[in-house]
Amino acid sequence: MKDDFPTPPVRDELKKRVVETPDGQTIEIDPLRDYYCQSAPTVMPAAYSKIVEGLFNWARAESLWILGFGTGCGAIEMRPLMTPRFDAYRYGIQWRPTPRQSNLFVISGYLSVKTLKRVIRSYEQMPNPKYVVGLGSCTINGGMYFDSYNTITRLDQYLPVDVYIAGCMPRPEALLAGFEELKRIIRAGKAEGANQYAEQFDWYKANQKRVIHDWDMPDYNW
Amino acid sequence: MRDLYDRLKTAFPLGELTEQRPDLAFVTVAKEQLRSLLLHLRDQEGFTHLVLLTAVDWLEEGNFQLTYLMNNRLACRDLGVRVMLPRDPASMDSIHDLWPTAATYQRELREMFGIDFPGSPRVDEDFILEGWIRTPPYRRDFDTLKFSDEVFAPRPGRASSDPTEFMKQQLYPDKT
Amino acid sequence: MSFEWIKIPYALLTLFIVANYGFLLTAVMAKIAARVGRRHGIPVWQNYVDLIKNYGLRSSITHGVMFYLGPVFRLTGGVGLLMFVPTIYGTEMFSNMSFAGDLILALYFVFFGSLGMALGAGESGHPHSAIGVTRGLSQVTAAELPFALAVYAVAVQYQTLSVTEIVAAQQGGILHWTLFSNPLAVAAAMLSFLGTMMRPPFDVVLAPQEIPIGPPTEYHSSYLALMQTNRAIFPIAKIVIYMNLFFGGAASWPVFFLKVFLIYLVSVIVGVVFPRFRVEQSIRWFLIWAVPLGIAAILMV
Amino acid sequence: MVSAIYILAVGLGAAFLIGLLRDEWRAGAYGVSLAALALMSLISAGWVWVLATGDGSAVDIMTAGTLPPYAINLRMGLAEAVLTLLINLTGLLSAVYLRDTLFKQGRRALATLLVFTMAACGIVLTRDLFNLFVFFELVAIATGGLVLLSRDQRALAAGFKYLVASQVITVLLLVGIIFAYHATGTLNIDGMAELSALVLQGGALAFFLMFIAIVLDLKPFPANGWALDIYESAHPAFSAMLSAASASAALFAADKLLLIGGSTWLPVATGIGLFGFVGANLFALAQTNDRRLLGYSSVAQVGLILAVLGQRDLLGDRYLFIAGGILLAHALAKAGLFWLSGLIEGRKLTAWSALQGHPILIFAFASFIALLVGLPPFPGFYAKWELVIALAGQGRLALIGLILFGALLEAGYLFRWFGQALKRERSLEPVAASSFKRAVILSAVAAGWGLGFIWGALSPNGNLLLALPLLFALAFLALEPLSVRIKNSVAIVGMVAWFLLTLPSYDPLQLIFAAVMLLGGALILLASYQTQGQRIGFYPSAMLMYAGLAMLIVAEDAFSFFAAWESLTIGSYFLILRGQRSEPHALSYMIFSLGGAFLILAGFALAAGGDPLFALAGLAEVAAPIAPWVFLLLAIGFMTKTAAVGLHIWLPGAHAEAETDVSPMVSGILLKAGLFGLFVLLMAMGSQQLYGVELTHLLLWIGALSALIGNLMAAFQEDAKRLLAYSSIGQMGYALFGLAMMNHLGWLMALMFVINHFIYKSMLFLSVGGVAKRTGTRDMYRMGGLITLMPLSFIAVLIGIIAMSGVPPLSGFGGRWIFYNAILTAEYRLPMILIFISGPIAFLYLFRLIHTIFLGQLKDEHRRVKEAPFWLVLPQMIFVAFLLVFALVPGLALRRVDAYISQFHPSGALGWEGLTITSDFGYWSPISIMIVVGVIFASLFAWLVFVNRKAQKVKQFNIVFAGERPFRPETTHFAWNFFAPYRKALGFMTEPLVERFWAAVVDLLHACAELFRRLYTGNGQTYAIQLLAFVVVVYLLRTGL
Repeated sequence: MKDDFPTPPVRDELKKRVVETPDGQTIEIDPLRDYYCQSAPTVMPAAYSKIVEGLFNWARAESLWILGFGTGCGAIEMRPLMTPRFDAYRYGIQWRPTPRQSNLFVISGYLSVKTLKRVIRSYEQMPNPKYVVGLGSCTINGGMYFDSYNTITRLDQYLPVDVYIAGCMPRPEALLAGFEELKRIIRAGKAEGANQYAEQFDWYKANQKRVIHDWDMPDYNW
Repeated sequence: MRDLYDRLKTAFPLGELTEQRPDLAFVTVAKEQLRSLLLHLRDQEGFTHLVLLTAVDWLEEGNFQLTYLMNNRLACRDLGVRVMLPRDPASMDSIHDLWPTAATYQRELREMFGIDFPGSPRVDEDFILEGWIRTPPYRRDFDTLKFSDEVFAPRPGRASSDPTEFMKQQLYPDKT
Repeated sequence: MSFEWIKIPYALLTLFIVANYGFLLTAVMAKIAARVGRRHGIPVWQNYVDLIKNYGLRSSITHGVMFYLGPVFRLTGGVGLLMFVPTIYGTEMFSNMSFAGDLILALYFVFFGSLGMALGAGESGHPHSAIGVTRGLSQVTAAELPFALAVYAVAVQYQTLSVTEIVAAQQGGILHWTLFSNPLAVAAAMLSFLGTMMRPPFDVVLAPQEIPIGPPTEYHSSYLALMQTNRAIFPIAKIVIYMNLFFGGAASWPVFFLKVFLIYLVSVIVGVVFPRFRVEQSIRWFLIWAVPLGIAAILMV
Repeated sequence: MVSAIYILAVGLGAAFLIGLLRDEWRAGAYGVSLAALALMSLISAGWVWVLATGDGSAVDIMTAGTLPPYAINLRMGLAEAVLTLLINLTGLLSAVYLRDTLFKQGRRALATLLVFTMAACGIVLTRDLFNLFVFFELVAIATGGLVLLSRDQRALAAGFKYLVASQVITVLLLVGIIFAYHATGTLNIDGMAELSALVLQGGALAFFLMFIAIVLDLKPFPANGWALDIYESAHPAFSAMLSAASASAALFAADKLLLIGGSTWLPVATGIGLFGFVGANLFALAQTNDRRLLGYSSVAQVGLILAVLGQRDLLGDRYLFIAGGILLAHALAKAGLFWLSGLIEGRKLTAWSALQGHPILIFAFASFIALLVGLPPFPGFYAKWELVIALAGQGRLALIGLILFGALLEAGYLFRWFGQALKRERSLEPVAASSFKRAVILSAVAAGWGLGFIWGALSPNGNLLLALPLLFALAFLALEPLSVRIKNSVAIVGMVAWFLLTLPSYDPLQLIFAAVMLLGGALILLASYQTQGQRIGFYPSAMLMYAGLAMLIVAEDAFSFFAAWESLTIGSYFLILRGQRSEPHALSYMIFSLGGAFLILAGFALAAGGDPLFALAGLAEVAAPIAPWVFLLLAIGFMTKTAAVGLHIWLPGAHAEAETDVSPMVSGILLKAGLFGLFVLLMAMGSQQLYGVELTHLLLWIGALSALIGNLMAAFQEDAKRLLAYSSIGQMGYALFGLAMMNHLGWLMALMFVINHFIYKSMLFLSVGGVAKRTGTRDMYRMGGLITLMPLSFIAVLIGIIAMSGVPPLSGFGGRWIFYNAILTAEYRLPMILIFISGPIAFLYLFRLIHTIFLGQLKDEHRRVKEAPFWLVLPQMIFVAFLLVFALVPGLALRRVDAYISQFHPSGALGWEGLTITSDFGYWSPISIMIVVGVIFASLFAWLVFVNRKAQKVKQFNIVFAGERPFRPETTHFAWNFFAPYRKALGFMTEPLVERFWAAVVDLLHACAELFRRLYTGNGQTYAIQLLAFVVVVYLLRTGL
């Protein structure tokens, strides 16, 4: 694509502005700098002791807290998991309403560019270690939206994905199987997506910014 | 419908009437006559409700077709008023003062088709897309597949099939 | 003043027993609630797993000093409450630090954790935290009233504010319990109990669907672990007060486990049956149904 | 001694001499007049000196050398001497004041002035009826002439109306004199009195005619429209003379006539007087013209004095002291105010805002108002005290009620006027710069203070102007030119020194109050170091308040208690008035406080049974059936200061609008004066029943209701200082509740609240004031996130709210613990429900206070806000330290008080063994609590720091926002209408019913004034008819009686 398109204007609320303080000085506010933490993510080492890390990995695997964020149509397939028929709580899986307390992000189905921005924010706000499950074909290769102007085709370009669950849509049983697979990976200590994200932060950011043109947030949302 | 068309015809230079259903018909009107026709329909003929305002890209003719779909609640009738615009530059008078809801449709058309409605409230702001900087995506000269391939990094190895052929092959492999 | 240092390990033992019982109990209660919905529910050890997981999270953020201290306040409130009330009647071993104050201390110390937590949540700057706090505070003004009246009635009835003496007065048979000697006060207090257990119909404070999830919205990892620990300890500490005041206390650990379980069960049973009240609805509910009972209680003793 | 007749001779002679001078010799004529007036004054002054020092006795002057009734005789006694001095001095000063006008008008005006003064003196001196008539005629004619001195066009009409009215009066008087002469055969007043003229044939009618004529000359309400027109339109200097000199003379004439009338006519005088006093004051409420207002006020004051004349039978030898006190105070104040009005261009009351920037004139204004209202240390105060005591002693309670009600109305419009003058936008018209005029005014001020001293010296209750604290406060008037730092240091040193000086004499209760008020006051004054410049007016007011408080604590008799109460009220009024938008709030504070003070006065008077030296301890001996009424009056009086619900509406505005360092003074300290009063009351009187209602139960309900409403209202405030103010109402409700429980622990709890509330409320007001100063707003929702920028203020607020909410381990818990122990022995349980619910409501507003200011989102314009000034933070930190210490060892303060209370409530004392405090029901060990909580907290904190050592510090917008990001801090900070659901549930309880009630009362008064004011049509004939109607009505009422 040609790069000579104009970049969209900065949002009003993020523009630098001058305000008058109560004692009469004028000061400049740079919202991005003043309101947001600017630090980049770092690679978080595992616990010093292997045994402790093993315990932690077991606990992480047995306590998957899913962020309650249905990004696309696949979210409808997650609801049955809470019902008596599937009862995912048996497996230590539960839903949390805030990314701060979640460690699993299920990208449920197609992901539009606009939603991607919110997904990135939410993902970055989750504490390390965190896991991403791509649900449905759309997250794998775009699925039926392969030629859409606003739906991404490969989730792993933007976020580190631990498990893909194929299907359009995958059934709840498939989801459960996927979560069991994720648990296996976590227990094996191989689910280091968050650290991978921090390591290849620039690559991920470049990919994200390539599709999200009005980048109206700090580079990393703490 | 026909009697309505006849009545209108006396006052406005209208194109042909296309009757799709007994209670749904379309007429074409010149860009300049649109406003007075809508006003007449709203105030005299009881078409008080603007159901939608949408556009069709007639790329080959170099036109946009705007469709103003009006509804007469009492008579349970819909009438679509069509206006043809040149694609370049695409600009149309705003009718947000007749129906405030029209402003929202016009923002959408501005964003998706690049049709300008000078004076319509917030018409230049982002509507659905955030920071879209390329050709308006609903214009038919915008190639979404090409765009998708270039921007979204398609997964290598993905293949597309024609559903009919593919399913035939899957279900009755012996017949092909 | 001579302090018996042995009290400290004894108190830690109480704490250990109660914390573990609390973890298991809340899980069992979750299972019971799940069974009502015909689910199996979480494993009974799930709370331990979650706790370890939360300590195992590697990154965390802080919004400032009060944010950092919020969970500390919270857990101090829970542990302190437990410490200020004798757990097992008649044993020096499990009377904890109750020499520091009587029933009134316990009643007011209940607020210590909430206040600190509210401040911590406030510093996060999240509007939902503040909204949750306003809901909680609003609700507690009405919910605490019947309990305060009941406590007053009980204190007048036994002419003492010492928890130990109140329990002592209830010994000698089930009919000596306040439950039977002053049923109005107990009824008022138990309605109040429903309001303070953060379960439906009085859980609008957390209301995950509208204000995810109220005060703890920004809390995570080890902060959340502290708060989870408090969630295991604090209800039990509170139930211990109820048990001592109204249900004859407990002279041994098995009786303790049983009574705490049953009292806890009351709020769970109500919770799974009723939908959620809005704040002003619950305030009216307490004022209309629970407060008159409390007033009757203080007028009759 | 020079004979008194020379007063008349000099006046008359000079008037004639001026008549002979040529028109051009104005200076000469003026000089002669001044000299004559000075000489007249000198003669009077000489007599005053001789008679007052006791070197001489009253002298009768036989003009024709023979005894009456064959010749006219004059008398010069002490009263006459003082009055002639007053008249002559008024004349002299007015002449000085009128210099320019008199120069312009020439010798005729001068002569008229002299004749006026001379004739007024004549009225005072003469003992002959016909002579009296002549002098009255002279005064009337001279008045008519002098009215025309004014530049006002309306003066001509007014003068004419005056002549019409005075003709009616003269005719009545003359006819009366003829009848009286016919009946008695003498014209001598004393002669008639001896003959008991009333019993003679026609004597009664004759006396009535004479008496009513004199009364009419006093411009009685409501037959006085003509006089008001004069006051409004005449030259102010002349109005001064009319109000001060001529009214005094006429009053004295009425006094003389009453000698003839004897005791049967006294009630008539009282009735007319009181009707006038209340009525004129009511009408004055609706006035907007300053001089007309002063006119009404004159009418009212004259009415009051007439009423006092009517009570001479029971005042005995204090009669002159009382009537004279009121009369002189009135004359001085009124003359002074009229003179002051001459300096001001506009005639609207608000035009007096031109005085801003002239501190000396404002001081004069304030002095005059205090003189008029009868505030200490002016003569009216002593006079009113003895009057009310004497009236109560004889059971004339309705009179007390009317007098105090009228006085309250008067105070209302005067202080409203004062507030407008000080706080309205400054009028651009300049204040006349004439130094003569100012000198005249200042001499009146000086005379006022001088009279205050004399009356103090004459009073059996002791001279307030010799009280050390009050003198100390007044000394700050002289220190005004110095800078704040010096004055502040002097003030602090003075207060601490006074505390140390009086320390040995305090009992434990007094000690606590003294420590809070004096040491606490000194501590708060530290905050005043942060102001710059001279801060004119602050120190005299503040010190006056502290002086009042200091005197209140040690007061042993009712008079000094009341005087102290009034002083602290005035001082605090001036303090509150200093706030930026505090005009209406200061006014309502003053009216409620004075109303309360008057109730206290009435209560004391009722209890005293006629003894002006009544000791506070005597309250204990008051018996039924008055005892409950005394109790009620005093309790309501004290509750105006504690702002109990119903009497609370002044508080929020007054505390919120006050300056940063004033708010803690008026909240943390001033409110305690009411509690102290209640303590004194309850200690002396115990509980009382009225119609079977236990009054302390009533107090319990009021206390509980105050606690509830105060807390609830606080939760719904957006303004931080208003929030704190409402919370004070709630806290005082708790204290009142504790007191009213009438048991040992209840009182102890009240004392605990005295200390605690002082500490945390002062601290909170200071820190909130500091924040408001830095952020430029008091609206909490405009603040937010200040914790990192103002950490010390945050700590102060944090400690303050933990203490206030009663959460262990801080000291508020002690109060709650004592409270619970106290209610266990209470006999009456229902009000506790309200207390129980108001406890948790406190959390609502406390959390709101700390959250919306310090937590949440920082606003753009506050990003560079600095910590509050050092001098504001320093006292806060000292308070924090106090709170912690008091939390650990409450016994320091409470132990001795606990023992002291045992005198009154022997059962229920606390045990203080070791570290544990025990009651009959429970136990509490503050240090153990602190240690247990501290250890748990520290270990958990250490654990968290260990596991969470790598936490990333983030900024204000790094919050989860449902995948979005916050827009602006303003829209992210949840602060406005913080408790919306609560308002939905319980908002109906915050309807401003009380405010509406008082507004309705005020509206009703104003509507009455407005309606009846129309009597005064401005038409001379109407006025004449009113005069006659008045005469007829009085006659009918009199004969009907």
